Amino acid sequence: MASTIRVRAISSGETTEVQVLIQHPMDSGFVKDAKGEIIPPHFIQQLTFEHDGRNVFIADWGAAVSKDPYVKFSFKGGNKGDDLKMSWVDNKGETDNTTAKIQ
Amino acid sequence: MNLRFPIHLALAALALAVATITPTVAADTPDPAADAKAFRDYFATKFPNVKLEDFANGPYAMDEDMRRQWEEKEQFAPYEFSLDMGKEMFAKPFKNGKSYADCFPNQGIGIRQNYPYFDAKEGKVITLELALNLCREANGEPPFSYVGDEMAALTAYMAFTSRDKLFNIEIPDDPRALEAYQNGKRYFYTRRGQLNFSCATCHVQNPGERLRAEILAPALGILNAMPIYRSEWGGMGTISRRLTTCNSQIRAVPLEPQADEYRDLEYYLSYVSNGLPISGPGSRP
Amino acid sequence: MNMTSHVVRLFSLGLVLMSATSAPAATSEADFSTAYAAAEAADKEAGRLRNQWTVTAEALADAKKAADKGDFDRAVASAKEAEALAKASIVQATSEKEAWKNLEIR
Amino acid sequence: MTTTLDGFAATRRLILKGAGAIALRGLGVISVSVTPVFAAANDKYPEDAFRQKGAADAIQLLYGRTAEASDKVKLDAPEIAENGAVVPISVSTTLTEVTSIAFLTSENPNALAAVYRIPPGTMPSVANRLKMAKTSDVIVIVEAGGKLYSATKEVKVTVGGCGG
Repeated sequence: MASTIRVRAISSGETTEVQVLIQHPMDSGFVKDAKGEIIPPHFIQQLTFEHDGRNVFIADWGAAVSKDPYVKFSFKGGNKGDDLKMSWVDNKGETDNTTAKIQ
Repeated sequence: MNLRFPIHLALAALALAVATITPTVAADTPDPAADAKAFRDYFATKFPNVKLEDFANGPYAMDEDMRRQWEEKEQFAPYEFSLDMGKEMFAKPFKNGKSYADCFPNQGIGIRQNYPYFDAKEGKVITLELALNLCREANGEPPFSYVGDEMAALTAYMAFTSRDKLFNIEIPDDPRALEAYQNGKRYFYTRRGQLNFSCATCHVQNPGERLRAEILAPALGILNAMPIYRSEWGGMGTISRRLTTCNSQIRAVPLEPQADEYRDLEYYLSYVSNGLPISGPGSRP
Repeated sequence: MNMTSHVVRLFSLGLVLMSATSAPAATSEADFSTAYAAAEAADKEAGRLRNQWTVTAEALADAKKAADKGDFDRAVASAKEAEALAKASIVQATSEKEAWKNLEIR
Repeated sequence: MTTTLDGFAATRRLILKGAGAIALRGLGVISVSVTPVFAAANDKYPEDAFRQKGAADAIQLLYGRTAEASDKVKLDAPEIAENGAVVPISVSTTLTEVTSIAFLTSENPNALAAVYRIPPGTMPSVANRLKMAKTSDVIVIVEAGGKLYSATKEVKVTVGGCGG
């Protein structure tokens, strides 16, 4: 199956800008379905990014992050061709991870 | 006795609606080229600050605050997953070994701007969505739902490979083609549903205005961005999905997707947007 | 836009008045069947004109639901509402056969 | 423009005065020497903070202190959200030693939306997309040098991101 994670990590030489889009329903637990039943909460809780053996960014998310969540950040360093590892875990314990090459 | 009164009111309302609009006598011989020019001129006059090609970006061309939200979304657009799915589906061969590419000119790449077209053999308008299902059926595959995610993904990919190409809809010298065009135009301007709205009520008379919470898109270039990811849907929608939901919103019972009226409407709307770039897949509120 | 909202308001007003006044005395299943058949026929005609309204279908469904519960007063009232709506949609489709040209950009 | 109401200990409610002046007040008496619960070194998911209804309670649980409004925190959010389901919101700051950035929306069922840990070497700048149930203040908290700084902006929502 295709990864749920899409990454763009671009090095400018001094810094690396990371943009990520994840396919996930991010159900808040406050929305009802067509039958009027509450859709149980199902959302990513933590997303971590690792470069060169250390965490460069950790996102803790609640149910108010949009469906198919997006985040953008930058860190110092990172060269073209370096690996950027990322993984997420949601409130049901489901998880996914990927490794992207910095461009 | 009880019922006569409201019916009369409804009739009166209709009569009033008809009577108060400046009467113009419509010529009975359709002139598509003149229509398209008048259509473009109308929008150019109404929105003098919007560049012609920018009409393909719909409501984002008319509101700065919305445009900024859109530009932010486009940095990593919500239709990205659909686009990837479409690309994968398009490349995957059917059970018989053939693929979508075999059904289309130029292997299906960069051709979105030529749809819909009038098929002389079939004697009817063929939209891209219809062509995709005809391709599937010709290769022994079941057709996709016209309002589902698969059709949205395939058309998203085909639009993407055609970005910035200009709509180039042709009306061949065939009375049936002209009739289809005229039929589409009639559908566009015809009031329907309990709200008594035509397509034009929203998308010609009031684009840029808010209807409840939505900013109405201009009819010029409205199909260039299809298919679209709508935040309101939380997902993708094809042209068929957009047309049928438009009808429901004005309390008209939608026709079946790809009905003659809808295909003809698409033919008309695409023709009058000739010269505007394909911008799909798009994202919309 | 003003024109349109005006029309919408008139339509809705008509409906409000109608539901307020159409509450006849004891009605039977036969009354319902007659009213429902008439409404269905009108809606079918609107369908031939490719111009059904969603609210007609809703009123028809409401009539059926009430009849199933044995509430024939309400069933007949809803069926008559459906018929009125269907007839209005027919009027609309008929007048629009020519009237659409008035909206055309030219 | 900063207003602090340290004597106002009896209430747990978030007090917001206008867009710039902000006073965030937590539970009871707060000792200034409380170590932040939340730091980049600690990667535990702050479940309790996400469960709080109000912004003040969430901030209190997350950081154990209040924030002061700062014009060094630049919050970028639309005036009118095109749809409450997807509201692009970003923040950047000229403050140094930033260790975390939190996003809250005062009128959501749970105020806290997201917290980002900023380890040394990562820029204090984040863009994300949040759901908003209705028109409300968006509050962003920047934790820098062990202190909290905030910026607030009202975002109008005409179609809520929580409904069907």
